[in-house]
Amino acid sequence: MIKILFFASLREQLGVAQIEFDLASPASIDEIKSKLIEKGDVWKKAFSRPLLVAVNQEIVEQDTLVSPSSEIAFFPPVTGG
Amino acid sequence: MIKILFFASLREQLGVAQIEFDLASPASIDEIKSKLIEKGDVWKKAFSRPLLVAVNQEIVEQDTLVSPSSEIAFFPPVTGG
Amino acid sequence: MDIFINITTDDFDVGQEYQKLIDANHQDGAAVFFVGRVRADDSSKPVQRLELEHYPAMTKKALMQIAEKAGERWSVNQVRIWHRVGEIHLGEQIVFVGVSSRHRQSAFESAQFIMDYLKVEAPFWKKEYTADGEKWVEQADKDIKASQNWAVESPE
Amino acid sequence: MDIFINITTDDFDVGQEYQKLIDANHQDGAAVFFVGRVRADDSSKPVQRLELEHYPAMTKKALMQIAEKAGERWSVNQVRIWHRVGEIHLGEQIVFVGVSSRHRQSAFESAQFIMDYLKVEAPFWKKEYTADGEKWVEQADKDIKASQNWAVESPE
Repeated sequence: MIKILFFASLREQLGVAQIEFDLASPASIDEIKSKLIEKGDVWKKAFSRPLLVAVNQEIVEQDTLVSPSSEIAFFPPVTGG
Repeated sequence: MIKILFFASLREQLGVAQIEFDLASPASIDEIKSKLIEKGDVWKKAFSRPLLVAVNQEIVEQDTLVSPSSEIAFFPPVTGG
Repeated sequence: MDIFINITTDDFDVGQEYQKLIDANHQDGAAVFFVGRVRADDSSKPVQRLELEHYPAMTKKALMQIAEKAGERWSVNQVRIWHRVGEIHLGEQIVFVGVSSRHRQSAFESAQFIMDYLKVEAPFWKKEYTADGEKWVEQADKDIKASQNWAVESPE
Repeated sequence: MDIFINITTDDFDVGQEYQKLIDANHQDGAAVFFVGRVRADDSSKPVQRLELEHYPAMTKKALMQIAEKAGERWSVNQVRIWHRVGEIHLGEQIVFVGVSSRHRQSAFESAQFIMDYLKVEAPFWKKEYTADGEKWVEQADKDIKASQNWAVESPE
């Protein structure tokens, strides 16, 4: 089971802040994205723009492998400060 | 009559903070320095190291012409802040 | 290096933050702080307030890493970062970054470095409210460039 | 651009100076300040106090020109400079430079520019007092280089 979080405009677009997801073996961020996109047009559109991804609260590249029980977060480019 | 001021270590070396000086016609900083150096060995030594010079409270180059009634100041490199 | 980080809805007092940076600290001759506030833009419908969202589990960790990167590059002795979240109105303070160091160049550069990386790596998102409604702020290209500049410049 | 300059034996309050910089100022999103203090050096006879001499008729004029040069190069709206003279003890504040601007890069750069030029153009001289006696501080080569760097870098 991995936990996937969504923030800011992405969260609003998807209408959900967090989902859980069965992951039997390690998968890449790209594979996880593909599975999310299957959830429908809203998801496909939301993931078509540039997003950052963090695994266990660290920003990572798209080809990073994610092990089950990780916390993944997708979010738009940050705008703090 | 021009007023010549000395600051910081230069003032201490010369033992004087200010002198007045007869200047009939405009002279360069270098000419004024030469006249000061004639005042003795202490003056010669004091003016042999790098000094800044200001005319009417603005830092200027050594070849600047100074008109009578100016305020000239000689001082070592500054160390504020 | 001492690092203090606070993420809160509360406002901060710049005088107090400065005091904490220098208290009992006699080796540092230089302190530099940055304060970012909600500013009015030039439009006829200026920003009235922001809503600042963040990723609570990650925010402090990300800021800590940025401060540590600054500490590896410059001899910085103290870093204080305060970032507000939630509702913040026009003119109010958003972020404080304060550093103290022996010398001024390292204090200036490390403070700017921390702000530049905060802008692209710390998980905060701003939504602006104007008379026209609400709008998520877009990341500025110049912020991406500012952080990239540090990668090519040689360290101290 | 508003410029405030104060040369005095009195100490300053950083919180108050910051407040004056941002009061009734809603166009500026960024404020950067520098504070320089008397620091202990690494020697066995650390500095106990400084005596700061200046050239009263020139000091304010020189600082004003430096602030104006910064204002020509960056869009800075407010500059506050406070420099103490006379006797200043270990840990005490010497100088405050605060600027406010719409954006952070111009605030950081103009504050650093002002400090770098203050170090080589403003007529202040420090004498250090240690257990060994008194000594005039020598200008550092890196301070000359720091100001020269601004001459070759392209403006904003």
